[in-house]
Amino acid sequence: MEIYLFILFATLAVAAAVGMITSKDTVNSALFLVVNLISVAGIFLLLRAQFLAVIQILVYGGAIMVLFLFVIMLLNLSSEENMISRFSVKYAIAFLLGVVVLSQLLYAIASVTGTLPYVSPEMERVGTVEALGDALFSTYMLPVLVTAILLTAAVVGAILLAQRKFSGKENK
Amino acid sequence: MELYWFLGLSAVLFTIGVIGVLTRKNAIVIFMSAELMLNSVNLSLVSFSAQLGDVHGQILVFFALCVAAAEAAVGLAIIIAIYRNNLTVDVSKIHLLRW
Amino acid sequence: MESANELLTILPVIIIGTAGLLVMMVDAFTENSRTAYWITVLFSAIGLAVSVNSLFGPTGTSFYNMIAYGGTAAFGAVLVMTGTLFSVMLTREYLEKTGRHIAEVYSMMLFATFGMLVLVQSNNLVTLFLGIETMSISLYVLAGLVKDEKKGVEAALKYFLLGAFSTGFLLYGIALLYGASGSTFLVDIAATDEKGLIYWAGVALLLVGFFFKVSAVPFHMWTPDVYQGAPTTITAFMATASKAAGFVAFILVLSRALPDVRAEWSDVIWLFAIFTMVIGNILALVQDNVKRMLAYSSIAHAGYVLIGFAAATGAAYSAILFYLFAYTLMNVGAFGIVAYYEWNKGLDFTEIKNYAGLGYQQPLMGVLMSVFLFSMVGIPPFAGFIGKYRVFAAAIDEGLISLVIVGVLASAASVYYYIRVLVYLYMKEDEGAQVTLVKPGMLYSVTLVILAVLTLYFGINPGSLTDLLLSFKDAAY
Amino acid sequence: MLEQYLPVLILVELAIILAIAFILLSRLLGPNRPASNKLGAYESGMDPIGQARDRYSVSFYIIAMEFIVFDLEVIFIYPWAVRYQEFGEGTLWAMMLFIFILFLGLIYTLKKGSFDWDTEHTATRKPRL
Repeated sequence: MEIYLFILFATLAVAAAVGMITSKDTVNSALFLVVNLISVAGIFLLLRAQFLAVIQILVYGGAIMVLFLFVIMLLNLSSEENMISRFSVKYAIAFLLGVVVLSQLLYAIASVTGTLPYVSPEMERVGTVEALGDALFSTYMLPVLVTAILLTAAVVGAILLAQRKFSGKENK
Repeated sequence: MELYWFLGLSAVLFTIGVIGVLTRKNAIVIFMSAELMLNSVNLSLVSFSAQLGDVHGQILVFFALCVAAAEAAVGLAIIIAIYRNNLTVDVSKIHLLRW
Repeated sequence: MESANELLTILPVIIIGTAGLLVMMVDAFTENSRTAYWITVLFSAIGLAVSVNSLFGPTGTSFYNMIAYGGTAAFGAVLVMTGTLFSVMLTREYLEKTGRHIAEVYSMMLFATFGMLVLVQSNNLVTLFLGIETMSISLYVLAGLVKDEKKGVEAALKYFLLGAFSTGFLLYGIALLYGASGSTFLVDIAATDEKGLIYWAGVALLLVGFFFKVSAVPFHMWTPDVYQGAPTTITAFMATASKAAGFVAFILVLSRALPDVRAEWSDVIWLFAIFTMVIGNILALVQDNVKRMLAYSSIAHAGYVLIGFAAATGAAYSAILFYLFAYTLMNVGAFGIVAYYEWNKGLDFTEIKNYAGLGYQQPLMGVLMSVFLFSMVGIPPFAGFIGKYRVFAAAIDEGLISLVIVGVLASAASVYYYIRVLVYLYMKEDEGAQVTLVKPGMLYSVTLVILAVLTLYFGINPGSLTDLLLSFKDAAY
Repeated sequence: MLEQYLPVLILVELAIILAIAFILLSRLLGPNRPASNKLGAYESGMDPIGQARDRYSVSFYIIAMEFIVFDLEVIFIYPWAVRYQEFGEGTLWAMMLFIFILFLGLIYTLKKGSFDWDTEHTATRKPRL
């Protein structure tokens, strides 16, 4: 039963990803990315990472993509369709490079012999919030505080760049 | 379920992201492809964590998500600043500092 | 929870973190940036003092061995703090004189330094990843600091897009290494016995991520544009502190996580070292803009450091640390003087022909510039020579003769574009309107003099520092 | 073992089916006689100026960005809240520090005046009365 769900989510994810990079309108790309994120969240559920699946949808799909759509609206971008130039040699090179990278990765991955173990009860616990909480607030306490500084730096930086008034001239 | 199904899917999504970054000209779509690359790596992290049965992989996905969010906030602020200066987000048009 | 002495192990990180938040609040409540400046300088000086004293402290790991302190990590903190302290001291006068003084520059520089200190002291790929990202995000903002200038904002966008792209590769490398070894701790990765293709793919992607951060050649595309677009003293900060942090983290990862595959990655680095040196120098030769020439010269210096990585012995790592110290001193100085010339005439005053005849106007600046440029070429009495000499000696001990030959030829070629600046400063007559240079502020010239004195001091008797560096056992094996 | 996620699946299917059903039914069953005045965009009696997607002011962006940052703070606090009895005293102070740092970020945003709407020159045009 899981195989069918995996195949469903996988095809949805790949189709959405291809749709994202080929669609003309920026808003369509953003919506395709949201579909991709949700299908990847579905695969997280298959891998028993339930807390991550919810976060993926909540934070990635919910907050980050909203910010993307805000900026696309703010900059009134959809009128930039003409940026998709017709087929050019650049596409061919990029596509070739991509295929080369992909084939090496797939070759490396094919050598992975491990199969997903039958979902043992212990495995069931790994994806839950409790397991994440235990590890997060014991071993990974320092990275949590580093993330706090990272987010504050992002806030200060974003405000500095996005604000209209240029404070350089005021305090001479 | 074989592990390499999941890793293969994440490699395919990663490559689509790479191709997206290299071919598209709109700064926002390039940035979205970079987010897609990060997201595909999250997928392989979760599958490794499921196979190894420990939680470290999922913790790294946790932090990778925060990094992606912080990058989104700063990146879109830069794109807004670019829009104010050059009024275009077409990456090939803004090349003041050439070779 | 962490006992008190565990907190002491990351004292520089705590100091810089609180300083960043404090300066942020000062910016928010009072618009006057002078207090923000002095707080930043004070805390950076304290941070430097603490990290110098931690050089002689014990080595070990703390915070559930997420952090490795002492030894190479402590010297990494010293490198980062030196780069930060001196570039912060230069920033205020430069930004004020060019009418672009933005109070947030100090908090962003402190957050970037926070990221570098975490990166330098990391013993786990998760802290390493978070350190690199905190550093990079603050540097993206710093590159586009002056948002009304097309050059700066465009540099920020280019740096951002390529940075996000390289983060994807770096994270994929970390993921594959985690998959192959079962844990993200550097020591456990070293202990993986069966090295399948996944392991090699992970190592390759990790190298790509690092090569991007230290701007080795095929991944250096962003460096010249970002270094030219950013305000000059911020470029000094980026070129020295962030590159030194990247290299120290590279030492930690290579020596702790991948020691037994040394033969493989040292050959790869051997190749990249040649590319970086040759192409970095060739491109620097053809530059007419001094700031862009310095950007390419920093790529060439990354090439010389990569020679040490190709040798990858204990002596080589200590030679790299010394080289990075000398590199930080001379580069902050050189960019500082370019910034000084810049604010006299306006922002596009960095073309080399504008420098004609300026050497005589402000003799101090001319002399200091020659000190830094001679040190970059690697002329004996200066620290640059000792750094290069030790790196080449370490490489020769390992039998990498051809690499050293390329290195020597590249440095010979670099003589041309460094001395060319001095030729314009002193020999060429200024045919344009006579440029009257404004005397730099007291603090500005004192900072540059300190840098020159340190470059000279560590050139003449480097013994004390080199013995200390050789005594680090954690990176060597 | 996937049974526990069955309700989620059913919920999603139901949502999709209902959404499609509403669109299809209204298109098929509703009266459909298009006329010019009915097709124009309705702006309380006035004729619309500019396209629908007009520019918004930057404060929207800053609010959305703050939303992300505090959304991320929630997903850090959530696992902590679930297990804080088992954790010792230390994690309490660490979490307080975490929340305090992000709170400073909020204070910075407020003091930088990115939330006050009136002084900010909003790009949305005011309808000329």
